[in-house]
Amino acid sequence: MYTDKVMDHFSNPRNVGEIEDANGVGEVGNASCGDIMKIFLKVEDNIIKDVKFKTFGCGAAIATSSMVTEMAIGRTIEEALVLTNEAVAEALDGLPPAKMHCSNLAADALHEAIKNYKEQNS
Amino acid sequence: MYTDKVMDHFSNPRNVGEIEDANGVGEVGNASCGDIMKIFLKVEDNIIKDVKFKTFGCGAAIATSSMVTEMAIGRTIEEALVLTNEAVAEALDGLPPAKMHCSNLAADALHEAIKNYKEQNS
Amino acid sequence: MKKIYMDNNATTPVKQEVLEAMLPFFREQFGNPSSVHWAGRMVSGAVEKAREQVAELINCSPAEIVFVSCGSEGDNFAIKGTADALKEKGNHIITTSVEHPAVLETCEYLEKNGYDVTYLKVDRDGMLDLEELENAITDKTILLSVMWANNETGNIFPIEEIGKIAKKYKVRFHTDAVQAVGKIPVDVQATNVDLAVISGHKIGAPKGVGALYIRRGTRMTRFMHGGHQERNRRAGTHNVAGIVGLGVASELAKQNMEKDYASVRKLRDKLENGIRELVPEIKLNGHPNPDLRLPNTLNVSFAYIEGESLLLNFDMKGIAASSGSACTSGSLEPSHVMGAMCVDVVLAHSSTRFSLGADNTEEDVDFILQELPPIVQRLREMSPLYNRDSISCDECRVIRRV
Amino acid sequence: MKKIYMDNNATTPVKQEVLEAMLPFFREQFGNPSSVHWAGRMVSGAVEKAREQVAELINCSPAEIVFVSCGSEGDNFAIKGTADALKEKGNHIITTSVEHPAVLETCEYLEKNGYDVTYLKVDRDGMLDLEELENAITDKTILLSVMWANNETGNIFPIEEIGKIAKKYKVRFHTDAVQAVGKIPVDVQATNVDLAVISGHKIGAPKGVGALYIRRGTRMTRFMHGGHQERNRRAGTHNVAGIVGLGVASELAKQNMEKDYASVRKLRDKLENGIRELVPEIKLNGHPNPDLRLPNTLNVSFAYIEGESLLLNFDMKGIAASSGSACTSGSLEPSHVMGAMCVDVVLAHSSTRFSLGADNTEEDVDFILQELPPIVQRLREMSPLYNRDSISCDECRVIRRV
Ligand SMILES: Cc1ncc(COP(=O)(O)O)c(C=O)c1O
Ligand SMILES: Cc1ncc(COP(=O)(O)O)c(C=O)c1O
Repeated sequence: MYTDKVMDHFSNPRNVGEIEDANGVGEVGNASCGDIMKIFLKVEDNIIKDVKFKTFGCGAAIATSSMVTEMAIGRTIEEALVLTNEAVAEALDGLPPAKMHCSNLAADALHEAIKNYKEQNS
Repeated sequence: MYTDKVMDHFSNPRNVGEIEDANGVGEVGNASCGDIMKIFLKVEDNIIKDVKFKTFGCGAAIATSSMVTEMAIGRTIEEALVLTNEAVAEALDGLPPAKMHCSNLAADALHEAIKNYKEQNS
Repeated sequence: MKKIYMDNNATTPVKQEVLEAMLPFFREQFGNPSSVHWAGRMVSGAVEKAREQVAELINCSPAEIVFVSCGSEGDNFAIKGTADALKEKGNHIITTSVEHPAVLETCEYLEKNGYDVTYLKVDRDGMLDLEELENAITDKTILLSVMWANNETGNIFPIEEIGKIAKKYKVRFHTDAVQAVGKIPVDVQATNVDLAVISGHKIGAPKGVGALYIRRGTRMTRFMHGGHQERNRRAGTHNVAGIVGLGVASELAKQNMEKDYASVRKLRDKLENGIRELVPEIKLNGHPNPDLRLPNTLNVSFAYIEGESLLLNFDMKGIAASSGSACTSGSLEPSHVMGAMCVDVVLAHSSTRFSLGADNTEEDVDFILQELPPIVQRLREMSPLYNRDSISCDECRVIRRV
Repeated sequence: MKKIYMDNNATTPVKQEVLEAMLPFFREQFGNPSSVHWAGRMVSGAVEKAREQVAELINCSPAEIVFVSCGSEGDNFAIKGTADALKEKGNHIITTSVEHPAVLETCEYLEKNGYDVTYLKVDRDGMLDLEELENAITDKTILLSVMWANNETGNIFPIEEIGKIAKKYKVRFHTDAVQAVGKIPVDVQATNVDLAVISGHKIGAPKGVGALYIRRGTRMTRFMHGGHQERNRRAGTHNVAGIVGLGVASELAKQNMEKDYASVRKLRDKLENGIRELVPEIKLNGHPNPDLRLPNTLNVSFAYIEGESLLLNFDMKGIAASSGSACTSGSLEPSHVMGAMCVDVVLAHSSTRFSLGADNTEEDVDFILQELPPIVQRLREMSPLYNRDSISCDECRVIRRV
């Protein structure tokens, strides 16, 4: 069902947790669908210095969350904003079709967190 | 499907053929159903001295024809008239349910032949 | 006793390679392919591989294959699923009078539920009039259902031409390809078929599995309601072992068809010519041109004798064949296919089908040609219809009606 | 890696004795039981023997058993066959909101076709209110369909009492006994059941075979139209090997049920108590009284975590279980059974079913009890819902709605 990369990120998720002094937090998801993703950002000089996540959800939800944190770290806000859910899925060598819609929301959570950062810092 | 007795009478049918100087002939059956039985009788002194049959039909039709000839030979007309299709089937250790209706007509053919004998000799 | 099986249109043994491929899926790989754990994952790939193998055989995409439990289910699904899905569009179905009961009885059921069905006639050779078919199409017609090849006579219908007519009038086209698949090339794309049915046990896969090809985009109401299996098209836990078997059998059929059926055809022709030479007063049922029949099928009637007693005599010699006699059909009437071809009712009762397979040999045919004539002669001599003052069979029938 | 299979309600491996009994019917005894020749005769007895074995298991007469292709087909047949046969009598069907999709989706289909369906509610323990059931019966009611035991929770319904109500109001009574058969006694006579469904692969027979009990004299429209098999009740060439397998599995189930399920029950109880002791914030789904659940089934939700990720973690340890999570159901919603029991949606997503079988051991349970707590803890720590300022799950849901 899942690619090796998905299973790798699922079983050894990177950057799990919260950032105490996060300056951007975003949460997306939906309880009936069974996926909630929360992203914590530490942005400095327009660059994402640290990202952490907490996710309630299936294998795809956890793996995409983990992957998006890896992809976001070190990027500028602008670069992070062009990251798409599809790019995350691709970086994981793809997701099962059924998972593309409901569990592939990690980039959305990242964008929410950036939005929150911008609101806080504008 | 068929009992050993049915298969015995089917593979070695008794009294197949015609009687040249028969004094009673009866035929029953129906082409769509696939069974036609013809019985030839030689009656002397009210006793069935000889019986022969010709049958177009399935295994049950041939076996019951054969059996009825065996059962009729040597009997009086009156005795032969009380022979039933069920008795013939029973003498063969039974027939498959589907065959009880359509292929179990040998006693009827015998009765037809007796009727024909009576008509000829009244 | 030597056993000669010439009833391959009824069913076939599971091929050795097929059985071997199936075996692991009963115990070691027993999972439900819908499960997420190891037991499920172990088998879902096998189901998808089988889907590719079946798709390959009839030239469609794997996503267009839905696994079902038998040929009959495929026909029920194709016809009822169409009737319900297109009920707003029309209520008229066209089929033929020589279809398998899985099609005919499904149509008769629909007739009781507000649908109109046209049963196309066949000629004495068992063939359709395509003009009649075309003329039968109305603007209420939602489905055309014509079998690819007939199970009793082996007649092959002109599916490609019928597909063109269906396309011209934009009518959905279903074909019961149960007897054709594996014996002659079946290409659902080249023929513009929308729905096609396969049954495993006719091609060396086990009984209890089949497939329905549903062209992409074809709107269907489900037949088997329930779980989400088969992309929501057919409920029920996958018969994994059966499906794997159907896949392997399809692959073997594709590989071996040409070679196997060239030799089957030779044997069938030898049997056909031999019977013609050795037995008087017979009638071939089906198209006289053997190219227009499945290469393995021969259907012949032996005047004056009834089919079941013929089969039982064959059986005593180890020969397995089948008959259109009422006694063997489970009903009170002889074969509806013989009836549709206007075969005399007595001849219909004696219609005998030899359906050969790749396992048959030249010796099998020789043995039948040796045993058949005396059996026929013995039964004829027992028949009240034989030598009846040289009455022809047609007259017999009249006499018997009295 | 050790493999522990605790998903027996999804499917079971074919038992060794069952497979051995089946094997001859793939190749040597491959005939079609409808054929009159040796190949057919060799197998028709085997089909009838299996019919007796199945009848024996549920205490009916062999003539009341119709072989079908799976549990889903049995449910489709029972419900659609009744709906059509009794359509002059009424159009109202009563079922429950916790049935298997094979019943629910069939009923939903009928709703689109002029039938009214009452879906009885269950309480938080998943049980029915029999008074409500009785009150739902109208003079239009033609069918009552209540499963014998629920596949997700294992809850056992009071079939005997429901049978009495059905009898009192002369309403036909169908029960989906797929999960009950082989695990607890099922006696269709004692319970006044008219129709009951069995599925082979839940009791050690292969996938792709099942049986429908149809009480003598019950008027049914066919579901599978076509040939005359099964006394005209179900078309399609018999799946002989599968049917033989179902027969042997039924016999084994009858012989071994008491012994096997006493020990299965012990293991299930041990697992249940162990989880209660070792893992905080869990919810048992189904009736708290373990006597009112199948002896092999335990369904439990682990707050704050989602079912699929739990299953995948189990799977990494070789443990196979199943989940009511949307992600594993093929739909977008979590289990309708959890929904009907008013289980919080987040808890529904984490509902996890352990369904044990006779092959499980004490060590299996010990292993799970060792591995489960850290997995749950790790996933909880990853969950944004856990430790959320001590918000209860109900409040979580409200928050998330915003
Ligand atoms: C209660 C219940 N009914 C029906 C079915 C359907 O059985 P099958 O998968 O054999 O169609 C199942 C199993 O999936 C079940 O648990
Ligand atoms: C032409 C045709 N269609 C359908 C079927 C039904 O197939 P099954 O027996 O697998 O249901 C058969 C065989 O019996 C057949 O010959």
